Amino acid sequence: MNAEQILFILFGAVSLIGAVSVISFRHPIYSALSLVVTFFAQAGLFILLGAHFVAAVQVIVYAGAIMVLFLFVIMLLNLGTLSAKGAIGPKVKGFAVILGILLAIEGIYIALNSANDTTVAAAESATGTTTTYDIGKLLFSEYLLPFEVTSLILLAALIGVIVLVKRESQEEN
Amino acid sequence: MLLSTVIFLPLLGVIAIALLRGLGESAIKGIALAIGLITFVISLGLYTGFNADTATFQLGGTPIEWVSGLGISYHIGIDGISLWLVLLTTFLTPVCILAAWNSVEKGLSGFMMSLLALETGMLGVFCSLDLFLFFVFWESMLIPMYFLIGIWGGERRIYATVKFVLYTMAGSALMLVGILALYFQNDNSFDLTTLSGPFEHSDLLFLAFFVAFAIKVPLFPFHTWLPDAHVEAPTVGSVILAGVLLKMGTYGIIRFCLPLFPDAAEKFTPLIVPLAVIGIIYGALVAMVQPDLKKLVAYSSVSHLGFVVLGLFSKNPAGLQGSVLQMINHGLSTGALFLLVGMIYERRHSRMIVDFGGLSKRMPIFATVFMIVTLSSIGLPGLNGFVGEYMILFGSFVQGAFSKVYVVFATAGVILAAVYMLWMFQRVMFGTLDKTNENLPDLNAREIVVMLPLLLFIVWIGVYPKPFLNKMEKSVGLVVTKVQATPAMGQLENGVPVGTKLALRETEHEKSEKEAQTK
Amino acid sequence: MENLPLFFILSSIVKIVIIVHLLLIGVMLMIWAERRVSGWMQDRLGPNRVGPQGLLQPIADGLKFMFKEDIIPDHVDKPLYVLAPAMLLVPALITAAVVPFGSSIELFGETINLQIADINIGILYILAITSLGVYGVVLGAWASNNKYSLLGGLRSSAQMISYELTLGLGIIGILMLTSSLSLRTIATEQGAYPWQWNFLIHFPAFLAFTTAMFAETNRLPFDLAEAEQELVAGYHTEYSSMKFAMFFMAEYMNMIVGSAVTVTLFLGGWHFFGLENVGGPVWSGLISFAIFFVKTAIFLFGFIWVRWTLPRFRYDQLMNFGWKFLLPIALTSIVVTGTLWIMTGSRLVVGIGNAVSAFIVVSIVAGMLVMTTPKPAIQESDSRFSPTALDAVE
Amino acid sequence: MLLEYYLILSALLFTIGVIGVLVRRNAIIIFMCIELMLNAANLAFVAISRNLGETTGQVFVFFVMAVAAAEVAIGLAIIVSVFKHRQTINVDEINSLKG
Amino acid sequence: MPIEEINWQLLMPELVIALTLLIVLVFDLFDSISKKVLGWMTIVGAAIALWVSIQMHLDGTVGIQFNQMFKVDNFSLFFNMIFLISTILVVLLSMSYLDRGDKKQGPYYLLILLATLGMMLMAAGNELIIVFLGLELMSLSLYVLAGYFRENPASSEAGMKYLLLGAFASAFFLYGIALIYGGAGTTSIPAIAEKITAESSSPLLLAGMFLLIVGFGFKVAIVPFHQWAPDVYEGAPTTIAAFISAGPKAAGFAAFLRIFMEALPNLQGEWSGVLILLAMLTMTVGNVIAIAQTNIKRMLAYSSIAHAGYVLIGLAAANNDGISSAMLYLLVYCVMNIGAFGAVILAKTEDGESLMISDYAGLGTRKPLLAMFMSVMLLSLAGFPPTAGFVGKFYIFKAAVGAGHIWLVIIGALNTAISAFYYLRVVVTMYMREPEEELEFSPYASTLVIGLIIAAVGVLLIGILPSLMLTPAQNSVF
Repeated sequence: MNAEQILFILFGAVSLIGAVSVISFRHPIYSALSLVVTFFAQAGLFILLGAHFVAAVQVIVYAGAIMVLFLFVIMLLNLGTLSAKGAIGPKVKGFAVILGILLAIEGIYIALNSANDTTVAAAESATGTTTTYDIGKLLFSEYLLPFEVTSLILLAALIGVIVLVKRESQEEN
Repeated sequence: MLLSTVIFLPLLGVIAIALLRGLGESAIKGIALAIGLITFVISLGLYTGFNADTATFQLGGTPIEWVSGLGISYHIGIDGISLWLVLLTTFLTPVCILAAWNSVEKGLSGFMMSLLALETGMLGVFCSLDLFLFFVFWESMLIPMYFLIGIWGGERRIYATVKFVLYTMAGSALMLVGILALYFQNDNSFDLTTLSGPFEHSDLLFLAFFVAFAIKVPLFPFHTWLPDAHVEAPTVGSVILAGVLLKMGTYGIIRFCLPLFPDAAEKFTPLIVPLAVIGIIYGALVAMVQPDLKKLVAYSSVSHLGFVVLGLFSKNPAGLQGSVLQMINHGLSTGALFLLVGMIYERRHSRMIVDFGGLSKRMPIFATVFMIVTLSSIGLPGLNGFVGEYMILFGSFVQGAFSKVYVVFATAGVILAAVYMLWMFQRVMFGTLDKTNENLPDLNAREIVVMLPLLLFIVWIGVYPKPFLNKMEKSVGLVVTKVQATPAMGQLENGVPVGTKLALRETEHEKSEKEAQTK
Repeated sequence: MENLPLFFILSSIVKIVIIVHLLLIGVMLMIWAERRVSGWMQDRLGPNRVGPQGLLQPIADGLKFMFKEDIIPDHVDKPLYVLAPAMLLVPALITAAVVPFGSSIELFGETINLQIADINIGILYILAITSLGVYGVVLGAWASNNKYSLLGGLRSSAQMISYELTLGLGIIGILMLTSSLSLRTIATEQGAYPWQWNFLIHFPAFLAFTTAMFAETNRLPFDLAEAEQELVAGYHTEYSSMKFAMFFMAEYMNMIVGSAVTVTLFLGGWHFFGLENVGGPVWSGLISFAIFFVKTAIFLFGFIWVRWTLPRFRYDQLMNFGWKFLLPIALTSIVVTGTLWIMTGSRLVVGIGNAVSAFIVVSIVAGMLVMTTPKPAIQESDSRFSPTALDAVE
Repeated sequence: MLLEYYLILSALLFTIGVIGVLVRRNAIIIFMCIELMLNAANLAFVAISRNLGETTGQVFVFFVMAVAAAEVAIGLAIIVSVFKHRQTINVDEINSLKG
Repeated sequence: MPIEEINWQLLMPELVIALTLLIVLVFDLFDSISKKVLGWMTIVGAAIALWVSIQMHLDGTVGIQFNQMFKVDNFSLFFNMIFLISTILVVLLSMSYLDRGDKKQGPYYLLILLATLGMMLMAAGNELIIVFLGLELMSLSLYVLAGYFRENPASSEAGMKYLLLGAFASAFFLYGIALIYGGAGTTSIPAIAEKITAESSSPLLLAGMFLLIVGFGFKVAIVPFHQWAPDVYEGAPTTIAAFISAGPKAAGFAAFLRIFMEALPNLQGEWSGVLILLAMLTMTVGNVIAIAQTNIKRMLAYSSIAHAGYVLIGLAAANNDGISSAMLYLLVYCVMNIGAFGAVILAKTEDGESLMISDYAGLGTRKPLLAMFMSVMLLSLAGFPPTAGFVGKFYIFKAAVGAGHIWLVIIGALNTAISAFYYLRVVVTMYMREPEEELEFSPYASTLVIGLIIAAVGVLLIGILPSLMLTPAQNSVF
């Protein structure tokens, strides 16, 4: 067992535990924090996969921005006491869990069976890291269009959020 | 061109009324009547221009490509069968407009527009030679009819109209599938004239079409919408419904089911004929116990249309011709009956038989007209009903492709018809005059004008049906050749009275059959 | 990863130990300095009893914190309450890992960079880790279960997210010219002389970055999260003893690391008129480290200076400032830098262009703000201070 | 490290996310579970991308993150505006829309 | 890699919309400009883009841009037409609708334009990334639009439901893309098709494909992924309900068609059965539940679900006719559905909207014009000739029969009959029932009437002269 495997198991386990915690903690704040843990572990996995840039962005965007936003809203709405109410019945829960387990088994099955696949079996030939430089270059040449579209998406989000939460001047008066 | 004019002139009327709505009620009525009459007059040109020596479709002009991408064209034309139905339609429409002169209380323009639009739809159905076009007209005619019943109908009009539309839609849904299936077997074309069998899955296709038509006819188990629709429809709606709409079912059978899928028709005859006979008897029995005049007439339609279907499935010239003739007859006499019921309803605001009695004293003209129409409906010799029913029964009995037992039962239906009709007549016209009915006025001039043409044709067909039969002979013959296994059976000689010769041929045929069997 | 040279591991461990200790010592010095400088600015003495010039005062404070009773209030959310200070301190510490504190020294025949790890995404690493700092504040605030704390937390999270943007954007101009994310490369690329340093070329970005840095470290004039007058110390109201000390340390550590990063990015790192190259391989390294240290210290002095110069922002002013001034400046700087760099390839032109464009942007924004802001109807109050004057005092 | 393990991990994470969406009633937690699902997809992308020795997957992840950020911003704004009306974000209690 | 030369001509429709977006964005800043002007700008921009698209379609301008990612062909241009027509109609309906409250109008038009742009990208995407991003651009704008009336609790709730389920769907979609990327080693649509022919289908590909179906299923509201639709339609502003039911649905199907027909045709054996099943379910469930609705917006929502089922028939047919019939149907459906919603908007009382079907009683005599519009749209939705709805359905059924799916068509045709029931019920109410209480109706807004006239004329024109749109649709198969 080499270092990479150890680290994979470590990060993988952490991310799984985090993920399970997300859905099992009662309190949204704890869920959110568990999600942060998962994201961190995933950033670790990305580094293992040689995707340093993605790992950094993962932390900056997910942990640094998205989850803070979540925390912010949870705190703003002070959801602590409210969330306990109206939990769903055990039947639905059981169903969901069974469904989930089935999905998971299927996923594992698919993943294991894909080993025969030539594209997948090409495995481990490629290692090494992708530099930010490479990604930057790709973004502005091959992936120019998606990049521009992403900017539009952000514009849409910007406009949308302003529409949804900005206090109107009439209301103030 | 002529035919297109006939079809679309009423639609022009619809637009004209829509635009000139502001001119007032009399103007609307005037426009509607004028359009109806002009259409009728022009359609008479179809009669004179029709060449009875050939069974091909005529007068339609060259087909115009409509939707090139789907092989759909605007292809119309008439043959000896549709000619009469077209004429019946153009004839009944002005009659209806006149009959509705004073009875429409609200939305007169809408009423007239619906009526004229309906005419276009019906004419289109009878003239279409393209399956798509046919289906378009078939479906679009539903909408005006829907409004006619739904807006100007009686108490339970909404129930009735929705039932009517849903039944028809359900049927036409299947027909649509059938049409599409035919399309692919017809070299990606919807042209009816190029359709020639045998088709794959012809049994299923036959059923798809037949169910749609059977609902429209209506054949026995599919008939339940009819009494509701008739009872709730305004008088004019009933007239059109009984006079023309029901014929679209039988027309469809003779135009599609029989010639396109002869094998399947053969196969299902043992199933359909009993249904037709059940319809005859059942309709008659139910009519007998109806307390409501309109319902009685409605059930009598079920019975009469049973005859028509019986005749169609006899698959011989006499039966088929009788059927076609009976379609016209039924249109005339049942239409007239509905008109009369409507007239009396306008006066008395009741259709219950018990509310009447002794009317003949107060309303002699009405009674006379009623008598003639009733007798026509029963099938009294000398009036139109007799010719049709006789030919049907004769054809089915002598040459029918099914057991004669059915014909015996069907004949019982004729007797039953006499029973319920005459009984009804007696209860309404004779006996003591109720006090409330003492002041009922007799028919006025307009109403007489409405009824006279109907009576004229009732008598004409009864006395001298030859011009009618002549025109349809070739076309019916063509259907018969297509539907009959043995080609020798189909031929008809020009102008020969139908009766005896046919009988002889039939017996010859039977002989040969028996010989074949003994061998 | 398996066959790392032993020397590398050893030297790394040594570097880590040294830097961590340096930071901790730096924190203590900073606390002392802050108090002394504050005193000096306010024309008073500041701590001067413990040790020479009061130099040992931080240690005394530290001891006091350590031996104080560790109170955990009943109403708090315990796990998070305990976690929060650590969440603030740890990011502050590990950010230092990628900062180059000097050029390099040669020892035992090996070259040792004066930097714990020179990773190729150095700046992103810093941004990533800095962005985590907010969790400490937010969680501490929330876990305290106290509305003032919560308000502080909310303010802080909004503020940090807003200014992080400027922080990130401010760097991009530099990245465009150096085409590397490695801090060491960026530091080396800047020449020996001040006019070759980035702060001149990217002057607007430098200002924006520095300002954002102030906001990120929750220093005045951006200390709304803990504004004593409004929030009773904000997010750390409920904290005491060592936990409070950790918050305190984290803040100073952030300042130190932030200054170090700014020095690296904008102020030429360890370069100073070629002085860093004087002496042998060992000495030059140490000299470069000293230069770096001095630069950082000067910058840190700036923090204290600003603290006693500028009044605290009101919350909406803070947001307006971040979004309507800093962000446009940073964005313009990116556009101008990119365009001029591609067109001319001359740092001089880029520098001039940046300065001019920033001036224009500021003028436009200020003009628009003046035009669009509705004049508040000033109410006659009983107070002898006018409301506007009150704002200024605050 | 074989690709399969990464894919299995990603499938597990995705599944947990799905379960979370189905089981939890708190809109914000549901939303977080959706983020978890997106992340699982990201992991798969990066793993596959490494395996193929190309960068497409990583670039894709970059876009996904941008999209996720936008989605979260809008989503939270909407959740807040619902909360203003209803004082709850429990999806079972938010049911004024029913025919 | 050198940055390729960009052929701007190919991007004209998108560029025009983007430019309009910027113009509206800038003009929105000026308070002095009447907000109606912004609406007209949007319409003009969309109309120019529409015109350009039509011209390009007529000229047969095709090409691939941006490193094979953006494919302009007749298919995408035809869908552009659908989207732009929807946009124009919706904006026409919106102008007076937004006037009712003091709603901010600028962002509304901006979001509509952004959504339109997203849809256009979905139709033109030749790469799964583009499709995903287009989808998200569209969805995000729509989430906001659904919750646009934030002072209205129903609108906010609609926004939230749409958001949660939409994001959930996006996650499935994305995971599907990831798995397909794993299975095929590429995300470019033509390359995937090549890969799949070269190799046997891997479980990764299959799983990815099913996840894509789930994702699309949510987006276009296919049973059993349809639960959001009624709630969202009911709660969202009516104009937005119209918009959501039209353009985005078409866009979803555009990408659906593109991906399944172009990238995964070799998996047809796997997906066509699923689609047939889904089509049957969707039509039946949609229509049957629609019968029970008393709120017209909910009714239209279920009807829209059912219509998605009809389009699925075209997809399941999976031949050229199937594709073009689905396209034609989507066009027709967009026009008539927006028209129906427009009539709902037009039928408003002084104190708000009248949304219960029973409130429509007596409209036939009191508001004949409105009742006529409504009837035309509903009859078209029900598939009566001579309206466009009939032509669309006919063509779809024809395609399916051609592909041998007789049973599917029979179920579809019977569903048409079922659907006639609830569509006609509204007509019944309008013309045949007497109003129980006298509602005060507000006067017609001119823009709304213009929009409805366009829709009605379109519906009848396509109904009478189907070749008008049918030939372009047939020419637009990839």
